[in-house]
Amino acid sequence: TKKQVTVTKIKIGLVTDVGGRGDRSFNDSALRGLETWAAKVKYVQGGGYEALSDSDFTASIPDDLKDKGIAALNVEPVVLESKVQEDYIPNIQNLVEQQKCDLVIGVGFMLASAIGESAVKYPDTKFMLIDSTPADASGNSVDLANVSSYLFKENECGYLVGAIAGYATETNKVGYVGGMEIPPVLRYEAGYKAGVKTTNSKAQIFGQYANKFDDPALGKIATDAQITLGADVIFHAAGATGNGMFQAICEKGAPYWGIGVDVDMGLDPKLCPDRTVTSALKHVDLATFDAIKSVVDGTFKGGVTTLSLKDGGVGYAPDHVKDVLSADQISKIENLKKMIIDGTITVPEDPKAVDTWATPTTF
Amino acid sequence: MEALAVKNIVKKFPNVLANDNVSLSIEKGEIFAIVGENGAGKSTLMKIVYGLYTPNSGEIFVFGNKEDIKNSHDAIKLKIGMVHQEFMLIPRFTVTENIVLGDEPKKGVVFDYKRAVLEVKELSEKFGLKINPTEKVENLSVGIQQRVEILKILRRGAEILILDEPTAVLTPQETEELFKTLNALKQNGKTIIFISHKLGEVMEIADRVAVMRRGKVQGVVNKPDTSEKELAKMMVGRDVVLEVPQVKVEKGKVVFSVSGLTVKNTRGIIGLKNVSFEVYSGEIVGIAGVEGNGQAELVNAILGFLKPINGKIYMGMEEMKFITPYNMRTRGMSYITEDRKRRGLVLPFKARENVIMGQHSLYPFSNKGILNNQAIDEFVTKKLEEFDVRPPNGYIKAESFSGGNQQKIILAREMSMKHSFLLASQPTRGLDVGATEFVYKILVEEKKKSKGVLLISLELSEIMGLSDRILVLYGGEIVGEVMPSETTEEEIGLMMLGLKRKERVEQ
Amino acid sequence: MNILNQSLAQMLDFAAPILFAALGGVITENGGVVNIALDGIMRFAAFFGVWGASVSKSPWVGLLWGIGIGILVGAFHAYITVKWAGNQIVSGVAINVVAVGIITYFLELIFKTTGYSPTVPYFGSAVNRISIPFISNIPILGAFSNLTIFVWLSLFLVFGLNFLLYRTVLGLRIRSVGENPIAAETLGINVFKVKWFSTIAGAVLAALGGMALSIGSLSSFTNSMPAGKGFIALAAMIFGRWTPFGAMWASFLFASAQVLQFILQATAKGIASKIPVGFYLSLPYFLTIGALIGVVGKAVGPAADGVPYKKEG
Amino acid sequence: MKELFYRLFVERKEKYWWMNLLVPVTSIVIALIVGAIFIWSTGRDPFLAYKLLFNASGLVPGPYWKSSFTEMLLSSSLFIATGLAFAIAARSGLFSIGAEGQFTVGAITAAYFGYAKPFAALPTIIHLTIILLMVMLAGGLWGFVAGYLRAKKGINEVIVTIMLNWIAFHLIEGWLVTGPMAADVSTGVISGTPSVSPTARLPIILHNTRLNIGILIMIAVIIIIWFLLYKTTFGFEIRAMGHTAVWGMEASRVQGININKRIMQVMLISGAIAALGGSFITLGINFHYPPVADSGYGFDGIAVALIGQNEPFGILFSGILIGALRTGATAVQIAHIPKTFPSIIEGLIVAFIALQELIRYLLFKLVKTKRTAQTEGGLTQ
Ligand SMILES: Nc1ncnc2c1ncn2[C@@H]1O[C@H](COP(=O)(O)OP(=O)(O)OP(=O)(O)O)[C@@H](O)[C@H]1O
Ligand SMILES: Nc1ncnc2c1ncn2[C@@H]1O[C@H](COP(=O)(O)OP(=O)(O)OP(=O)(O)O)[C@@H](O)[C@H]1O
Ligand SMILES: [Mg+2]
Ligand SMILES: [Mg+2]
Repeated sequence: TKKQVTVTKIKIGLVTDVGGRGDRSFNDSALRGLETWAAKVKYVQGGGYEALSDSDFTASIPDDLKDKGIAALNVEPVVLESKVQEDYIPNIQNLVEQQKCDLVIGVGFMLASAIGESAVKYPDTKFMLIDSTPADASGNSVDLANVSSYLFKENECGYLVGAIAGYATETNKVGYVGGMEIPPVLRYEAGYKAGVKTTNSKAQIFGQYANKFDDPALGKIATDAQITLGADVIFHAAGATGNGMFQAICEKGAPYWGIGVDVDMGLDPKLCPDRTVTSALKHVDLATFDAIKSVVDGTFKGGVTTLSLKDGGVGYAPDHVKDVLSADQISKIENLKKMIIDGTITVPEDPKAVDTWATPTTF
Repeated sequence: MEALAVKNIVKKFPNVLANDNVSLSIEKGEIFAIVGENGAGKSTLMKIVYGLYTPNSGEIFVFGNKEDIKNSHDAIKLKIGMVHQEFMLIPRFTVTENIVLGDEPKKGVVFDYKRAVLEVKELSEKFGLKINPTEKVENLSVGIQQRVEILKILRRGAEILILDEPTAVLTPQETEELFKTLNALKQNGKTIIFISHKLGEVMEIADRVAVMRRGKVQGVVNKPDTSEKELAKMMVGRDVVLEVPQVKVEKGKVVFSVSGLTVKNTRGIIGLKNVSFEVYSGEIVGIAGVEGNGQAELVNAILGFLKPINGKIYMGMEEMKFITPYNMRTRGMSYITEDRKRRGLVLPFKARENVIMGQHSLYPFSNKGILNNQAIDEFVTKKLEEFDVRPPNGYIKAESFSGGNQQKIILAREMSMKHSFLLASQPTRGLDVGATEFVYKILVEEKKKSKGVLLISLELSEIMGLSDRILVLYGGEIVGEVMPSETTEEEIGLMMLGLKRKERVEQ
Repeated sequence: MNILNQSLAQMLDFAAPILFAALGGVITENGGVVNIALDGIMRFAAFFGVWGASVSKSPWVGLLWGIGIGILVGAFHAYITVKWAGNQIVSGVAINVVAVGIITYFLELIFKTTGYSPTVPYFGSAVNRISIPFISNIPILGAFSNLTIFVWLSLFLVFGLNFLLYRTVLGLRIRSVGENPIAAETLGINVFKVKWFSTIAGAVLAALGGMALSIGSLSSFTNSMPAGKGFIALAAMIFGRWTPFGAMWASFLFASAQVLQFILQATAKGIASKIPVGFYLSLPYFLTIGALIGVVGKAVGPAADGVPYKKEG
Repeated sequence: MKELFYRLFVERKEKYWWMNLLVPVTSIVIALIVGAIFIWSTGRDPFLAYKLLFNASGLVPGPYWKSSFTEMLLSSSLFIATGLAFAIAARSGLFSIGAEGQFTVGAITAAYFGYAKPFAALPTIIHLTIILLMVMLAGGLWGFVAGYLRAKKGINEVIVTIMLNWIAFHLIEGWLVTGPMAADVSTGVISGTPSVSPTARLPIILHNTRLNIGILIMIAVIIIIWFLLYKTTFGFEIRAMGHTAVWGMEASRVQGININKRIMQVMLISGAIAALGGSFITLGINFHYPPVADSGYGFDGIAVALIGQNEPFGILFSGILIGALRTGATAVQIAHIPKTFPSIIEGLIVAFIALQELIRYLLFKLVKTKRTAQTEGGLTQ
């Protein structure tokens, strides 16, 4: 009977971007959506999967997603990591032709063209693309019936953590460490700066790019440099380079605070939970799960889904906010959140636009 | 008593049988010479005794005991010392460091340099070999380097001293000094094995002489029972005449000249001071001098490796502004180098490639930058035969030829290049009598063809025999200009040591 | 603590991995064996250090594991290049390439990820730091008031290695082998033994460099480690003319440029803030080339560096 | 062809010519065996791993052979480019680690001339020709800087090429790609530079695959380099320089070779070839320069060159071998083996190439008695 079960299982393929498994950021987040939630399995030593216990399953769902109906879907995951850009297309090809997957997920905007091209080549396969819409040969966005794209409003969650940082800083100096100047990271930066400006107009913002997503040593000296210059709250959107930020914060301890990105880094004991004031959340896991669910339910539709504060697709983590901000300040943050949801505030997407952006005065 | 004996030593290299059943016996307290052509197997035999090579078969006895010498460490323990044909020195180390290396005075793990310097000082006084213990070896002349080599083995208390061509780079005076030392060592009961191509020296210093040829011992003779001529014949298998027939050629126009040349060497010291001379077509100008008195600076300035701080160099009448070997050669210079392995040849290249190097971009060897192999092969075959290179196979790598044949490849190349001026820097260094004879013949040929030759040599007899005019270098200056017919070796010797000056002779 | 002291301390922290590896290069290459495997060795040790620390919960055990793998990889390099007189560059490239593959494999095998290891106890935590509070406010000296033992070790090793190379018998022999192995051999020195030693010792130093990253300054291994720092170290070694102090100054130059770059980037105002980050980030590399052109010029290594030593016949 | 045959079989006949082929082959076989033992010792199935690897590598025919074979050639052409770039410098006695930077410079140049307006309207042949020329010029200049500093200032090319790699990386990804050359996100969705125009794409040579003329161009380059090395005076001179590099190329200089000029020329050629490879990735695979392109082809090129013994045709084979390993790499993940496993094999092959004295010795031991093996095959210690 066991064999029969595997045969009837829907196969879900996933291609990571070059960051790969274990990036503690959106690749991992997408994998949680697929492996932990949809398939309810755990990746184990020696490769392969073993079943996940119910308690682990429940524990894996963050508080703000408890009401999103996450439950196991009886699917079989096939994950291919990419070592370089050039692997994307062969990986997708492998998943479609050899593994015969029903849905192929491309994690990251870097797969935009690869998914775009493959979706045309394999019209009978369904695709999901995270962080971007599919692109045609000349890089323009195309609408394909078999591709479902998920975008996130990083500027909105960036804005809220920026607002928190504006309150949290005692030196009136805050920092920001970016990986590379690419759209999602720039959206974070724009939101963050706008947020800081809103709650603390006097605050000086130090911004730095390491030009690498994978060198924590650089993240560490970048952070150290900002601390040296007086910053006491620092946000990163730099992948593993940002791990170096938490390292630096942890070594210095109080009064310095770090702000995590993409996932709730305040829950990650391997980083610096004690000094993580909040995290800008981007629920790639939820998007992945939803897409898989639509395939399982037969409701899959092509098109673009933009996840924002409104639908809980982005947000900020409570972590230590209560310990740092006053109740009044917290309610102001919540107010700002509401104002974004109801459209009173439009957060800029481009860091260059922040200088001329009119900060809300009443909230 | 027998100090050293080798019995039935066989040593094969991939291409040659270097030692073919060699047996020799050397008495304690004698100076035993080994002579033989280049590649006869002398060095190989000595390296076997010193543990650097492992023989394919054969036995070694030291002071009567059969010994298994696996490495130099074993040899040193058996009180065997060796001065190698190619100096085994570390140029960047000081004299002291070179001498004590491997047996250093120490305090714990720390190298006790002060004591080492003292020890070396004592040692040099004891054996009368003057050196400055704290000088870097790269700053020493070859003669002094030789002393360092000898002190090295004396310090280890060697009883059997092997000297492989120790005089190849020495001046007559230095050679005399060395011989005094060797005789003194002999009086002290040390055994000395002496290898040389200079049969005169062998006849002067040795008690017995072994002649090797093609890996075999041709015979061992007592000095009183033999002569230079006979030794040469045993070695080469025919009579050798080293005397150069004096040919007189009409002097033509100036083919090469330098004026007021002043050159700093790589150490930043002025090595050549205000030197001026001309070379006319049809003459050989000899430069005599003790090594380290400006020869290297002169050669390197002519090649453009050292930029003169003053003075001019002319090819013919043309002043050379940008001096590079390429520019000099295109204006008609050929060059025989003293260092064939490092300068003269591209060792991993085949003989054919070495022969055409420098002309490789000329017709017929290449056409619009593309090599013409057929033309090259035809030319090379002809040249290898003409210059008697053995084996006359252009497809063998240069590194696989013996020293003498390597030199012939260089000659074949340099002579076949279109040139009016030949710069010959120690062209017979390390060559056996046969090869030396050949080089002399070529130089005289050059003169007959109305080329101008600048011959730099440390070998006074060579300079005296070949030159039409002799310039003596001392301390970077030309301290004398003489005609060989109007001078003596003694006179030149005095000038070489800076004890006498002689004005330029006006023609 | 003032900005200068903090920046200096950061500079020392950032320089340490490079300095260790450069010192490793110095000793290996003084023994006549070219070591372009520094990057690979750092990667091996960075991982094994973390693994050891993770298994034992002690950074000290991690240190031992890292040194252990350094010895093994060094022995591998020596086996190829010394025992079999193999091409040293080829061997070094082999180690670098294997390191990329095998460490990712291990990462997946042991920590079930291909990105980052879990965090482990490390030498940067307060208990493992050497704190000298009373100097903390003195300019420059204050930079030394709260460094990790790795940083101190890297500084001590500069002196130590200098002593070893230029004051001890072993050092004399190492250098002699790098300059002219045949001469050393004729003096009864066991060239092979010396080369084995210097190659392995160099690998151990490079291993310390790898660990200075993973358990010295950070507390985990990431798959991209050491992100090219081994090659920077190689450059620092050449820049420093194959001497311990030279390597130190070169590493410091590079690390200072890196710290300066971040400070400039963070504080850029007006026109300067319009300068693209790429220019700031490439500053250290431009400075290095500039220094080579301006001050240092031609560097000459040990005479027999890279020449395989075979005992013939 | 006659010449190739001659080089392989006649000229190399130094007693045991077959050794020159047998040694690399044995290295590969031993590396595969050691790799298998390694996989097995970590509790995975080596047979499955190799089955997946080779099926996906394009080296052995199988169900999806057409696509894997063409993918393999596609990636091989990149490795051949960086391998050749290293090799030609190595043959002239230069140790260039700069292919990595030159490769990215080529990729970004191709992107620029691929999308920039005045060019994008040209017909394919003209457009591509212009792009490739500009690519080689840019990469050549990148290499030339190292050559210039070495020739004129005597500065070690190893340091300079390492530094230039980083400078290329930071200037491209920290400035060009995110600044003046960044794609307009409001009209398109790709990040990095805009896509190149269709006229800038390398023509496909096999329908329904990605295989383009890149591999043909690379084979042509191999032939050109071989010709250059062995048939021209230029090649003659740079080989002489390579052989005399340990002594500061003294013999070459004395024989009248203008080594400074040659060093600059060689570095220029080396950079141009590496850049050509970089352009293939833009013009034939990604069609734009992505925001993150930490590819590593330059460093792998060193391994490719070394496996190919720095011989142009050797690099053809080693490039295909490494290309195949890479193409098969992602497939091994199906057997839950990390995608970098093939790098282990690659490294082991290089290691055994370095150990060729040992392999020669062992091979001789197989066919001969021990004594001759020692004197003829290897060395004794
Ligand atoms: N390491 C080696 N490998 C291969 N062949 C060698 C090696 N050393 C010497 N030979 C060969 O052995 C033969 C003997 O060389 P050896 O150096 O002993 O001659 P030699 O008598 O010392 O000559 P010379 O007078 O020029 O010093 C030569 O033919 C030489 O080519
Ligand atoms: N590893 C080797 N393989 C092949 N031939 C070699 C090797 N080592 C040395 N030879 C050759 O052996 C010969 C003898 O070596 P050696 O160094 O004694 O030169 P030589 O013939 O004595 O010349 P010279 O007069 O310059 O000393 C040379 O032709 C040299 O090139
Ligand atoms: Mg000899
Ligand atoms: Mg000899």
